[in-house]
Order: sequence, then structure tokens, then C-alpha cells
Amino acid sequence: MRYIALFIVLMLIWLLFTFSLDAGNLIVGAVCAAISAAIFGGYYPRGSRMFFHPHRYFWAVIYLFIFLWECIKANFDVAYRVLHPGLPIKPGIVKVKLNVKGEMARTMLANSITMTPGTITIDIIDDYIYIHWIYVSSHDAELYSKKICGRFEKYIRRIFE
Amino acid sequence: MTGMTNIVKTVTRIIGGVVFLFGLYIVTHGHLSPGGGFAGGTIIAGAFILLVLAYGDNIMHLRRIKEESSALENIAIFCILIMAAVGFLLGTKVFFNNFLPIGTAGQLISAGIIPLFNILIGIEVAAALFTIFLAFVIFKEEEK
Amino acid sequence: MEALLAVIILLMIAGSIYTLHARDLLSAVIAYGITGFGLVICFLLLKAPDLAIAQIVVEIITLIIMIAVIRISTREDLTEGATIKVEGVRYVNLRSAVYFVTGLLFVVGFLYFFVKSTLNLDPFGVHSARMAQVYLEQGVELTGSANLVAGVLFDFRAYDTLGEATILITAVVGILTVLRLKGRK
Amino acid sequence: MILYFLCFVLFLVGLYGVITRRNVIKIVLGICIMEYSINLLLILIGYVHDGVAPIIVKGSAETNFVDPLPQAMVLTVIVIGLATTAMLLAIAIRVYRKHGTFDIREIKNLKG
Repeated sequence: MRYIALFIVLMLIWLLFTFSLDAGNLIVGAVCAAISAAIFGGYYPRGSRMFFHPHRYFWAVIYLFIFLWECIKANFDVAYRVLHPGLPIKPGIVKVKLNVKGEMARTMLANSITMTPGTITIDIIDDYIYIHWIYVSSHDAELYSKKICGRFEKYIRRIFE
Repeated sequence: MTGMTNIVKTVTRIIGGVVFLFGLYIVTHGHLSPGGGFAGGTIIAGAFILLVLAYGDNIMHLRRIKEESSALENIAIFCILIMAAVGFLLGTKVFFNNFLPIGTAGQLISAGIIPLFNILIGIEVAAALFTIFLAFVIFKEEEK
Repeated sequence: MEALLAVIILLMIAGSIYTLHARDLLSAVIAYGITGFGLVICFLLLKAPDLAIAQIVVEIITLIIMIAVIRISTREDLTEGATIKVEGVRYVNLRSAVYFVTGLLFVVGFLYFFVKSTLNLDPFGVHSARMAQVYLEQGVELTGSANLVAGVLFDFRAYDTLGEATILITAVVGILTVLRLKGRK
Repeated sequence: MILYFLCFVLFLVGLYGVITRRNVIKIVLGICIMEYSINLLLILIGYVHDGVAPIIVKGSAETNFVDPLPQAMVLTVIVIGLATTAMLLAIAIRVYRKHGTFDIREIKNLKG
């Protein structure tokens, strides 16, 4: 199942690379995609049937806009902290409990947090995610986990679960 | 050697196959677009290096992979020599004779033996670079 | 075009000077990336996409191998005597004077030959090599390859490619020999 | 002309590193910088004003190509450079294991 899913994805990518529908091109592309899928198919993530659920695509598009909005907000926040003469930063590492399951969802969450300016994901160990934060505003675990992860978690859960 | 964190592993799972396919695309379209055996071979080696760096492996398996990749390199360069000598044997006294039909420039199947050379050089370069990388990794593991 | 290239090459020079003077070997290796990736941009501006693709991947693999080497050895540059000490003016002895004069003579002689040889070259942007005309006019008919670099590499000058492959395999054999811990029984 | 001279300066920087550094890794980096400057010089010589990359596209009447010969040669040089760099690094790591330092003066003491 995983091998076939990877093969189809790679075939689409090959068509995007070459952008022609010749017979020779298709045959060479099929052979290349087959070799690639045979070697890397065992590593491809499970749950390929998610490709067939249309509502996941809908939530992915919504998530894109939410993420962009958060990203812009965080950009202004970091720019304020850098340009302010007093340099009001208070860097620290916080440990947040994860509420999402599945490695794809966790990777998505970690990458979203890294892409947002001001926060960088360091590691995921068991059910906890370690985040370097430019301004640790509170020491209450409830509050900061809601502030960092809560804004993304509910959408990611809808995309990947 | 131990692998990296879960995030890197998951991204590698998604990206690895695509990087490998991109290397194959660069190799097979070497006579039409920028690229060729050297560039594509290094990209393919990069895909495998990414896999080893992200996942890690036990040393016995790494040693076996090194033997295989080294053998693959030898086979590729042997094939290059045979392909070069075939032109010599066919009657025209030229080493590296382009004995296959040339076809029209711009098609995927054209240019005689140049695509075949591209593929063989790609295999050779990829296997050589991967062997070099594995030699360093195995040296580090053996020292412990 | 020329000014842009000059700026990039100056940046490469600055990066390489920092590379040679860094205290930390890891930062030296990373600063070395400035030189390599500047070279990639130069190749792209000079209309050599084949080289840019090859160089950018080779640069990354070199970086990985160098970081692997530094991980299994040490990060620190030699703390004392990392460079050859230039003696102060007060203690000009014969030895350092000889070193200095020899180095100066070497650079001046080198510069002389360089200027002599570049005056014979065409100026930047003008190229009048006879072989290039033959390759450009007849390359496609003779090899059938739309990418002329591949045509030159695998048809007109296939011996060079064979020699390159031989050097690569020799280097691999050499590395496997040097990095073996136990001798074979 | 000024570009050729800047390439020469880059070469001299590499040479300076090779001569004055005492760390083996720095010497390897200096050799790599020299190699890069030579690659750049060869490609600069082959460039033509307003030239295009030497790839024939069907239907276009472009004739002002840059020279493909230096590009083909430098393509092999890049891969060879990687192989030789790896070889030098392998030797450097063996020197480190033998003497516990990257200092080139320790190797000078290797008599016999």
C-alpha cells in the first residue's frame, strides 16, 4: 500500500518536472518512480488513505491562512523586540505536553512552531515538546502551552486525524 | 550510529524518495537540460546520506552496505569500459565510438550512447561518494 | 554584470580570509561555505547551470564530511602557535628577513607572470576560441545531444571523463585503505 | 581584467593559508579555495557578453552561446576536487589519531 502510494506521488512529481506526455517520457518516468518507490517505499509514512478524504484538504487550506496570520503577528512582535532600545527579551526553554497523536501531525506542529518567528522547536521526547522561546511571558504550564501550541493544534488534529 | 530526532526522521520519510527521483531526473535528462551524470550522481548520493544520517544503523549493516556500494562502483566503471570498447570492436577503430543511432536532438531517446554513459557515470559517482561517506562513518563507529 | 561579479568575488575573498583565521574549526568550515555558495552564484550568472547544480551538491557533501571529521577529532584550532609568528620590528633577525624577502619575491614574480599571461587573453566577455566555434556549429549534428556540455563531455572528450572516473575510484580505494583500523589477516 | 585579478587574489588567499597555517584542516581548506579560484577563472574566460547557456532549444535562433569546453572540463574538476578533499581529510584524521593534534609540526618529527 505504501509502495503504491509513493509510486503515484512520485509519478505526479515526475510529470511536473518534465511537463510532457510523450510515450517515452512516461515509460522512463514509470521506471524511475518504480526504482525510487522500491528503495524508499519502506520508509514512507503510513496512512496513505488520508489522500482520499476531501475534508482534510479543506482544513489544510484553512490552516494555511491561520498559519500565515499567526506568522505575521509573530513577525511584528519579534521586530518590536529587536528594534526596541531596551531589548525586552527573556529567552528560555519551555516543555509543553502534546495533545496530537501521530508522527505526521507532530512533525507538522513542530515545523509550524519553528517557522513562526520567536519560537524554535528543539526536540520531541515521548509526549513532550521542547521549545526555545524568545520571551517567556509566564511560568504557568497551562497558559504557555495554550499560547504556543493551542492555536495550531485543533486544526492539525482535523487535518491528520 | 544513532539517528536523529523524530521530526527529522519523519521529514526524511517524506522527502527521501523525492530527492532520489530528482537525481534520476537530472541523470536521465542530462543530454537535454542542465545536469548529467556528475550532478545527478551527487544528488543520489545525497539522498542515501540523508537516510543514513537521519536513521542511523548498526555497524554490521553499514559494513555490508559499504561492500555493496563499492562493488556497484566497480561494476559501473567496468560497464563504461565495455561500452567504450564496443565501438572499437565493431570495426571502426575508434575508442568511445558513438555507435547507436543519433536520432533527433531534443527527444528523450536520442544522442546515441550519451544517455547510457550519463546513467553509468551517475551510478559510479553516487556509489563512490556514498562509499567515502560510509568509510568515515564506519571509522568513527569502530573507534568506540 | 561585471560589477555584480566583482562584488560576489570580493565577498568570497572575505569569507575565505575569515575561514583561514577562525579560532573554531567548526565556524571555519561553515564560513568556507561562503566561498562555495558564492561560486555557485557566479556560475549561475556566467550561464553555466550544469556547474551550478554540481557545485551546490558537492559543497553540501563536502560540508557533511568535514563536520564528520571535526566531530570525531577536535573543534579547537591550535591555541598556541596556530600561525607562524611574524617577528617584531625590534627583533629583525636574519631568518625572518629571509622569509619575508623570499615571500615578497615569490608574490611579485607570480604577479608578473599572471599579468603577462592575462594580457594575452581576451578581455572579459569576448571569446574567440576556434575549437568553440566547431563545437557550437557541429556539436548537435555530430552527437545529437541538445546539451552541448554533455556532448563535449561524453563524445568529443570522453577520455577525460574516463580519466575522471579512474581518479574517483582511486580516491575511494585510497580512503578505504587509509581509514581501515585493523589490517586484514 | 579586474575580474581576472580578483580571481588571482582569491588564489593568493588560498596560497597564504597553505603556507602560514599550521592546522592540517586549515591547509585542506586553503587547497580547496585555490581550486575554486581556478574553476572560476576558467569559466570567466569562456564567457561571452549576453551569451546563453550552451543548450540548444528547438525553434530558437539563438547563436550567441558561451563556450561549452571549459564548462565540461570544470565539471570533472569539481568531482575530482571532492574526491581529493575527502582523501586529504582521511589522511588528516589519521594524523590526528597518531599524534593527538592537527599540528603540522608534529608530522615534521616523523623521521624514519
